[in-house]
Amino acid sequence: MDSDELTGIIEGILFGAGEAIGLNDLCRCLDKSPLEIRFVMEILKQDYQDKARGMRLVQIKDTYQLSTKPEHYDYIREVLKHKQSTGLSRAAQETLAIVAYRQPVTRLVIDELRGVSSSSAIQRLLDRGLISDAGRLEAPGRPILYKTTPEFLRSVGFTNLEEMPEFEVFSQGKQEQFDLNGIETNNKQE
Amino acid sequence: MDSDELTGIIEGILFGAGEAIGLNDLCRCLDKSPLEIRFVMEILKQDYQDKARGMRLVQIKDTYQLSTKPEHYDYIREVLKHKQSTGLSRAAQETLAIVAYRQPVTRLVIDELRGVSSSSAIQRLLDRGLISDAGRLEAPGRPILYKTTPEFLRSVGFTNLEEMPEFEVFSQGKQEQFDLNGIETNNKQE
Amino acid sequence: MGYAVSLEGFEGPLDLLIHLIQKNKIDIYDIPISEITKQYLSQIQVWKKLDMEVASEFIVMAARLLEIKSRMLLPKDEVESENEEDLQARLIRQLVEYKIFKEISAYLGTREQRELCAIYRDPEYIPINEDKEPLVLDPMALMQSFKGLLLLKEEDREAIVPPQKIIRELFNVEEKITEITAALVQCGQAGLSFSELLHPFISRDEVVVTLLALLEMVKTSGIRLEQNRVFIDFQIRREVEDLG
Repeated sequence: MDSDELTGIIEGILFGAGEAIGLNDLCRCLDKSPLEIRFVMEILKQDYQDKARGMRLVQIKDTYQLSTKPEHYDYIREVLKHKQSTGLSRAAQETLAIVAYRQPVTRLVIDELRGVSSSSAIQRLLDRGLISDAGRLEAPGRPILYKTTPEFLRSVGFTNLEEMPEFEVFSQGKQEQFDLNGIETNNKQE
Repeated sequence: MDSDELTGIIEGILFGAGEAIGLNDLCRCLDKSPLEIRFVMEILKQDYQDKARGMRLVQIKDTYQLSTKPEHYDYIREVLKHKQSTGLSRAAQETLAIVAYRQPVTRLVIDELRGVSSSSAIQRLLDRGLISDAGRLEAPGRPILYKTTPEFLRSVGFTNLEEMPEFEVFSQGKQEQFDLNGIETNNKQE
Repeated sequence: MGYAVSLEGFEGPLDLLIHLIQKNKIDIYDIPISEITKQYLSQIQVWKKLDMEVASEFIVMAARLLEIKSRMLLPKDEVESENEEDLQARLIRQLVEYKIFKEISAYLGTREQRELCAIYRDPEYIPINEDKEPLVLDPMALMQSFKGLLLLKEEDREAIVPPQKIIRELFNVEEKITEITAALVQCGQAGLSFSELLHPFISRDEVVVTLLALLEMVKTSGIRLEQNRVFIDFQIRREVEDLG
């Protein structure tokens, strides 16, 4: 893996993470020294200064995160606002669906089911009053539990959660038991 | 705003939005013509081909979205502890292939082509959002017709349906080779 | 109630036929009906012997094959002759078409695997305080979202299938050996009979594993099996006692 490739991989990791990633994690997973990783971070920082780039690298202590550039804020807000006025984003809808069916639920469970960090979707749903804190899970780190709110019930037009549609799960093709005697007889007749 | 600046802003919008953004939305919010936006998209596509970049531009019909590069997945999974999805079962895959090439198509046609009942496979594909209803066939019973969705295009990495290989590529002349006369001849030779 | 369809990975009767055609290196347009029918039926018998449920479609195909075969035996100039060509031609057309779609689905599957390796991200959180109009949400759409997410993950695919449909007990030989050793220690010199190792609700799999464990123990950990005549129960004893 050359330096360019490493830069690409790290950009990909930061893009997919959606949150801050520690220098240690990068060193361990990529089998590189802190020096090598820091060098790549400098390259990325430089690259992002180009006005043809839309991201910037935010470093807090030894963690790194990608975010949009403040000078583009108005444009991004305009596009997102328009998207959100038409209802929930896909991210928010998926997150809300998980909370509705699995509540009370931690962010970790949501992240695992969705396969991406869901912190911004959770924040958005909290803002809209569709979900709220439901205490903390008695587990290491005591993570916050989320549940749906009365506002959620209002928005789906239900009086209680039991009205949530249940879903039937199809097994992979239901079959009937068959008797082969008929065929065996046929065979012998020939 | 020069071309470089526009490129930066669009990259920022795509990064910030995460989800697919329509060409129309970009034109409206940035006050640019479709031609100008498309030009920038080509520049971005080129940029992302550089191996020092970690993203790629995914285009589905007239929407644009950023994602990580599949070839970096092993590293990304390691850092993000991402659990990979398994993909479709063979039954669902066969059903999807038929819908893709025969759409709009009824369940009966799918069942006949596969030689088994496809109702549970169809349900799974509907649940995954890979196919959707396309109205009803004007025939006795008015059976539901199915078609593929933009999500299908994303799941197999096509910009639009026209990009799929022609059916004939797979049949490799088998279709022409097949006619009833040929079979009758074969039969008589026995 | 039946479940998990694919018998040894065959999606259906057409899939099984294609497999037989390929295995026998037969030209799909020139199928020796009689031989293929024989092999097809014997495969179904194998499944039946293994106590596997055979889907109705496999049986219907068996009937079709037998019908084509029996009509072939009739003299060609019979009135039915045209009908026979139709039956066989229809089957071949089905097989050819199915094979094409199998190829397409393999192709799409490869592309899908690659796309599963692309990660998308959520919208960045930007507080937008305006237009707090009450949302109207569709509960069915939420359900659909949830179901779709569950289906994406294999482990959850199992979690949402009612458990009685996926029961498959797993036994392994090592664990069984530990279990049997413990039982033998408890019984001391008297030893155990094979039947005493089998509990009333034992499954066929567990019986097989128990037997494999015993054979392994004969080789490695010094036990002796004694049987006075065939088809009756046998005694299991530890050889170690003799040494002591």
